[in-house]
Amino acid sequence: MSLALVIAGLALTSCSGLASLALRRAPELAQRAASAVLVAGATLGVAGAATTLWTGGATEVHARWSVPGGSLALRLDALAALFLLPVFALPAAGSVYGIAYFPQARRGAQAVRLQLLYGLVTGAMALVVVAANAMAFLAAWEVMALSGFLLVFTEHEKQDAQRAAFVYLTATHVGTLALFALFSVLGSAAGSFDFGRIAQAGLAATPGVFLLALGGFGIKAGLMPLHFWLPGAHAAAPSHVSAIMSGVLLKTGLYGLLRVTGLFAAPPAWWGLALLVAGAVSAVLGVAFALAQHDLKRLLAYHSVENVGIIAMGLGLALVGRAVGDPALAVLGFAGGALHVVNHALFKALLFLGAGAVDHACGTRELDRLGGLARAMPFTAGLFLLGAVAISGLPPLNGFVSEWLVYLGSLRALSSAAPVVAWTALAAPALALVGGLAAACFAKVVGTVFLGSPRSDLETRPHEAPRAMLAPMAALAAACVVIGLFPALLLPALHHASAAWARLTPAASDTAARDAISAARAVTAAAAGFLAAAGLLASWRRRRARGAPTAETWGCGYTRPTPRMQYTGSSFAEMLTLRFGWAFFPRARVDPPRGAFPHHAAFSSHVPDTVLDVALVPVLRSASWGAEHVRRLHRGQVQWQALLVGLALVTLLAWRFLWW
Amino acid sequence: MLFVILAPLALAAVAFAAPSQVRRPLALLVGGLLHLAGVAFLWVTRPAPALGGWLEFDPLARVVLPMTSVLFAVCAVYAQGYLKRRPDRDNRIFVGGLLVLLSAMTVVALSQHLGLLWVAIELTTLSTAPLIYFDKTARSLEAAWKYLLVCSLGIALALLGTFFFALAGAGPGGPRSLLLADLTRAGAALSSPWIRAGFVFLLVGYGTKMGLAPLHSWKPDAYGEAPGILGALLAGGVTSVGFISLARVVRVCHAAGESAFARDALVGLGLLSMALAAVFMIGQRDFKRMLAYSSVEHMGILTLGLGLGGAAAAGAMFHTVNNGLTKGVLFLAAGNLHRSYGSKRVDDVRGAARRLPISGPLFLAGFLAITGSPPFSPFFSEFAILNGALGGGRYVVGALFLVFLSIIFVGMGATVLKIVQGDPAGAPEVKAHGDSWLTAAPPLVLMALVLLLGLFLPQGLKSVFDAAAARVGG
Amino acid sequence: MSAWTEMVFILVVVLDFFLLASSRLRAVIRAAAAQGALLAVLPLLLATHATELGHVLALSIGAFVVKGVVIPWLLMWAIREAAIRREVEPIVGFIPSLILGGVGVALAFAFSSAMPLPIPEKHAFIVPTALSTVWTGLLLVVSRRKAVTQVIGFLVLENGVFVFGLLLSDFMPTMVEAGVLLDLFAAVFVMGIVMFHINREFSSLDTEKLSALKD
Amino acid sequence: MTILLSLAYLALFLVVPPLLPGVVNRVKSRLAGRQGPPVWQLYADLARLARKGAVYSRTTTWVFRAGPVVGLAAVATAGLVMAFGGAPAALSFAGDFVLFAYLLGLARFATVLAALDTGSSFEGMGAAREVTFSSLAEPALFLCLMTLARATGSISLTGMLGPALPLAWGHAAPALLLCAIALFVVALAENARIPVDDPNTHLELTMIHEVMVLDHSGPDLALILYGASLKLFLFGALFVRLILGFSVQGAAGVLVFLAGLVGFAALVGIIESTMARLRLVRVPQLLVGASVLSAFGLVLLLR
Repeated sequence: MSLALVIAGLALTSCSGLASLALRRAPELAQRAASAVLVAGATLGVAGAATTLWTGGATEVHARWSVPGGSLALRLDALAALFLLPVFALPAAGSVYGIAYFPQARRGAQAVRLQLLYGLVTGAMALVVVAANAMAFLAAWEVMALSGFLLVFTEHEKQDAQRAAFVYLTATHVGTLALFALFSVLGSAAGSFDFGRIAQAGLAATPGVFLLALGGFGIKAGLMPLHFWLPGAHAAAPSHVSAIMSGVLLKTGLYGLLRVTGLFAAPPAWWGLALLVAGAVSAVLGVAFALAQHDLKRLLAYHSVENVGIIAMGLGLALVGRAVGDPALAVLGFAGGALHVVNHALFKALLFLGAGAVDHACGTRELDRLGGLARAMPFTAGLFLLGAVAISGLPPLNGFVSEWLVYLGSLRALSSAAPVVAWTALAAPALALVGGLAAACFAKVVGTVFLGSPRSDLETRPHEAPRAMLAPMAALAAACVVIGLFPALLLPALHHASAAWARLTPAASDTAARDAISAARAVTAAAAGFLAAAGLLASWRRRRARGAPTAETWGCGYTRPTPRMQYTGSSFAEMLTLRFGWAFFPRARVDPPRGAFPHHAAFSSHVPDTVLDVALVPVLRSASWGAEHVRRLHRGQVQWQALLVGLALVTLLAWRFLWW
Repeated sequence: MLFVILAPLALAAVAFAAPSQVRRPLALLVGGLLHLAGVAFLWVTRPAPALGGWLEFDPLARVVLPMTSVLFAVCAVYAQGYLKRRPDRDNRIFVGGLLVLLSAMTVVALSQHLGLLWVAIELTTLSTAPLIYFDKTARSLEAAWKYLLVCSLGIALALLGTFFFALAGAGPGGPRSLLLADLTRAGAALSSPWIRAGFVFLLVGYGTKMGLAPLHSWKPDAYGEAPGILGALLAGGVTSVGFISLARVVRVCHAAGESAFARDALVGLGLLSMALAAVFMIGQRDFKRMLAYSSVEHMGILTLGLGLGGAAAAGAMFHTVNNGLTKGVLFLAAGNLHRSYGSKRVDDVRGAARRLPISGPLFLAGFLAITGSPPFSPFFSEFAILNGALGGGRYVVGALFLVFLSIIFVGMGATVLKIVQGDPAGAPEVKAHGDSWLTAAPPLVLMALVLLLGLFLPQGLKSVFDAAAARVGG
Repeated sequence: MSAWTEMVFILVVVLDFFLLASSRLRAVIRAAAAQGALLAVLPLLLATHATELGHVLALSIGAFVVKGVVIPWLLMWAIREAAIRREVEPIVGFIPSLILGGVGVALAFAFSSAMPLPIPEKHAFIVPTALSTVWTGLLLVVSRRKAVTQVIGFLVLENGVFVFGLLLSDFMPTMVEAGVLLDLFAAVFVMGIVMFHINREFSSLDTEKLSALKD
Repeated sequence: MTILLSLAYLALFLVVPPLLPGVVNRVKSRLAGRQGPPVWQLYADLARLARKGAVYSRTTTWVFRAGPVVGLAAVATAGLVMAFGGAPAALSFAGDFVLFAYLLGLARFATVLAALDTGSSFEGMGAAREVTFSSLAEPALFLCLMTLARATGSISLTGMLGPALPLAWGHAAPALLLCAIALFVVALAENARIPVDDPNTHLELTMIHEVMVLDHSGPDLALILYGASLKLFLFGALFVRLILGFSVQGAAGVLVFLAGLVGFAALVGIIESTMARLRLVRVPQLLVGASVLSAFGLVLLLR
């Protein structure tokens, strides 16, 4: 039943864009219709997923598919259901947002294409999650990746979009090739490409399998250093596309990792350790790179790297837990990681939509040109601030809850007697550092964009976002608040999902889950305490401050401050980015003031992506240079071509007759 | 069976004789449709071998002939639109040559006799060489000369190899025949050294025709200068029948107990082709030459699959079909781009998705398909070949295969994206050469077929691939 | 009889050397024609059964006409029409060509002595002569600059293959032999047409001009 | 009984903190040879400020006004999970110290945003320094708490600071000592004391915490000052309980705890009198040093 709901949702969302194509004579109606169909499909899907998630268990269907090794096997278990929630919910929010953000009436064919792909990518993601056969999985995977590529490609007249689309396409394809190898190895060892059969085959957990999975899925998930495609792609895409790309598309990589590790009864501990280390590196460096950015969307994109890192840390702990047979560790790590999947989807989508609203209103995403938007767009500012608090992992919002669960996992490891496990507790300080840096970064973002006063004259007068854009943001924000305040409600569902993945004995994991639930209730209590205290203080303050006079900001004796003198985002983060000088290769352009009465002086700096711009691009460039030189050897003369034939003959004869 | 060979020949004669520039292309259409109908009839009736066993609609032919026929029919439709745009050129030789080519390809596909096979393959070279010179430019002339000379050279070596095979079976108790059935039946009675030597000569000879590296050098020149329609038929049809010929040679080797000898050479040459194609595709500035190297790559993949044997060989058979159809899409779309921009340099062509709303995206889709993106059908065949490598424990081969695929993807992607994306304003333009139905629909149909084969592969076709792989044996 | 046959084979190889060493275009064409004519005699010399006389006779006449008369005449006509310089213009000099040719012949003899001959009653010189001639043809194609010499190289290569074919004349169907000859003729004919166009386009048959296409 | 004790401690937590800055200042004055303000000076200041009106900058928004409220509420809530003097906390659960640290983070976040809301470059500067140093202090704090957790085998503050702590001193004294040193450094940094920050400086360019609240006045400033003292009290409570980790029951325990806090404040005062503020670029080294110390402590236990 629930699988049928999901399939119906999948079909509806995939086809939703057709409405905007069919009705393109009446663009406004068309877009609304497309959005309505998508929302309806998503609702069905969410309903199906939620049922499975809260009841546990699994449903599946099998159909024949004639391609070699393929079968249309779909399976909905709690793990899949967990991922289905954001997969369906986010695009629904995004498509409503798109009505105002990317109106078909103005964008025409571009918007039609976008909506077709928006629905398609949603359906493909859902199919990835429910696919239970490697061929179906790969097909859905690539449809998803390619629609993602075409979505980045939407505004392909722009230079940076072209580059981003190319980098994204190649990165995702290389990842897919690794997955080909992965499933080929698994499938040929198990004699079937059905996940169920592979799981039953009891395959040996070889290093090759894990490395291929980590590589292939890691690229999609954006784990450092495989994240290089991500900042450009997320920045170049329209904001509601960035929202689903960052919010859910990345997560399919993590889902894949979970699915594949779930195929093995006892993955070795080093798998978990490797994932943990990769996660920690991604989290710390991701947030560090984010701090150094001055483009709002690029910054948010790097935060995706960070959050994927946090999720990977949780999942790594869970893997270690499975390896050493510690169900509590497995449950806690998994719950933290998996809940963070949902949470990150919610607040990152909220932030990207907010960033889109800013871009929409101001025509720029350059942090250091913005400022003081909280006056012009108070609702956007408030919602964005809420998202910022959530993503920084601060209580009482949802980000805190999932990070806290990851902490619980690592603390569980801390009390373990096994040395290997105990050492994994060192993830916690890394997470603490990440939390501090993330808060710093979002202080920078909110402070620079929404607070203070405008730093430059914008072409347009900033205005509040229209209701169609605010409503989805408000919905996402509400979800963040609810999860933050009542985490105990979600834990049974997370427990079901972890049981579906980890093959735990119910009794042992039940205890861990019950403990976590009672602790989560205490978190609710603390949050209530905080809200009560804040409410009391606020009402007291409100009474005291009524009719307070206003004045200029105290300038410390300086009498003619201008908005341009405000601290910029770059200067705010400078002290912290200095700490990561070893990982950054900033490019600065300095035009220093000259002479006694300098006329013009300028300074601009930019921190390029180390992996892409400092490592990959030069390597590829030199490879291209090398290829060029090899090609020069190839002459145009026909004699040379004939000689090649002769040489090939002689060489083959020599090889086959002298060597044989 | 003779009908599918003779009907195009007869129409070629008609085309040579016909006086009207405008009506002559219709001969192509008629020929293509008659051939298609004939092949469909063959497919359904499964006729017995004809001409004393020299011609047979065997599984290998069942793989390649329908694909070639469909490709030709589609190209014939395309030719109606294409030739209408080139009224300045005398199309007598063009139309006649294409029909002779169709007939020759059919003979190759059906031939069970190595001598007849050779004659027909040489005929494919001779019938297409003048067509490369269709544009009557110095560059196309050069390409034609190189094509003619290098291919003839290779084919001459193949003839020598064929004679070696004959000699191997000429001893007492030998079959003294060049019929495949006789040779395979003789098996171990064949003289092993001569089989080996013959295999090497035939590999070089038919490898030249297929365009395996390093025997591929004529390919970028010929494909680069030939009209898109001819590129499609060469890359989709002629190379495929060349591959089938090689598969028949390999079948004899297997029967003679020389599998190991043949396999290493096939795998080595296949990987070398992929590697060289990768090197030549990085930073390629000419998109038609890029397609030529893609063809080299895919011939390498086919050879690799053939060399790996078993499931990989079945994958290679499937891939023959996929590659042929997809190459058709790419060359026809590339031809449209070339016409519209009057240039095939990457520096001149941009914003194709905007200017040619069908051909531009088709080119992109064709690129994605040919590089093995699911759910397009080439993915499934490439995956089968990969499975063959990894499942057989050839991890190094599998790894190299993937590495080359990824390099090629990056190289090809850079070129294709530069062409497709961006704003076409300011790029050179030839007026009135936008997408029309006659030129845009044919590649679209092929693309739909490629997608369809990926989503739904009829059981009948699948068993043909398996039967073909079993036929090659080993 | 056998001595005569042996003599013919040796002459064919000597003509190979002559082809490699000659600097005059006309001389090269004449040598190729002579080789073709010699080859045409071979089937008659080698025929063992009187019953297949008709087949052998047809083959001999066909080969003589195509290899010894028509194609050389075509090539002569081409160089006269093109009014090109009559030198061969080698890329690899004559002496290195000769040495390479010598090495090739040695290798050919070594190779054929290493390979068992399944039909021992056939003449032992057939295989080495064939391979030497194929090798010479390859050398000519690769090491000469003019398009005409490349065609001659191709022709010589085919001569080598023809010699090899003599081994199999007992059971090679006439249709295939005819096809092979016809294909050869057609190939040279098409090459001639293309040469004609090359000459018109570039006012030369020098293939150096044909190197515009590269990456 | 324990519940009563916990409530008593909570009451102390709300009442006593303003005393601590007084003690610090008194010690500093004495060491400088001055009389100094009375120790309950801050109570008087708070009372005065609460009655005063406020002035707001024209650039500010509701974020500025919310800053002090959220800051104080967060710090006060953090007190809920703190096990003062080893008595059970009002709210205790697995991983509650994560909540503790993150509530302090929330308070900081609110303060920083309020500072940025003024648009003043000086306040921006202070905010930048604050986030820099605190994010570097965060790992050190976590490492300290984890050392404590590993040593006591408990993962809630109540367990970590409760009866298990004296036992832990028995078998893990070196690690706990390292941890205490690191914790003290963190406490100084988090509470804007010398050598990280100088609360009494008069040059805005060199300040951290003080410069962030330049624009706050009246009741807002009262909330901020009160909140700062609560925070000092919390860190003091943690440090004192760690150092004086022996079991003293009932009211005597409370007295020992309070005496320890006074001692903590005096220690801070002594350090402020004898040391100079570090150059800003040196501060991260100090904090990373603290992290390394506490990491070493943890490694000692993990081995």
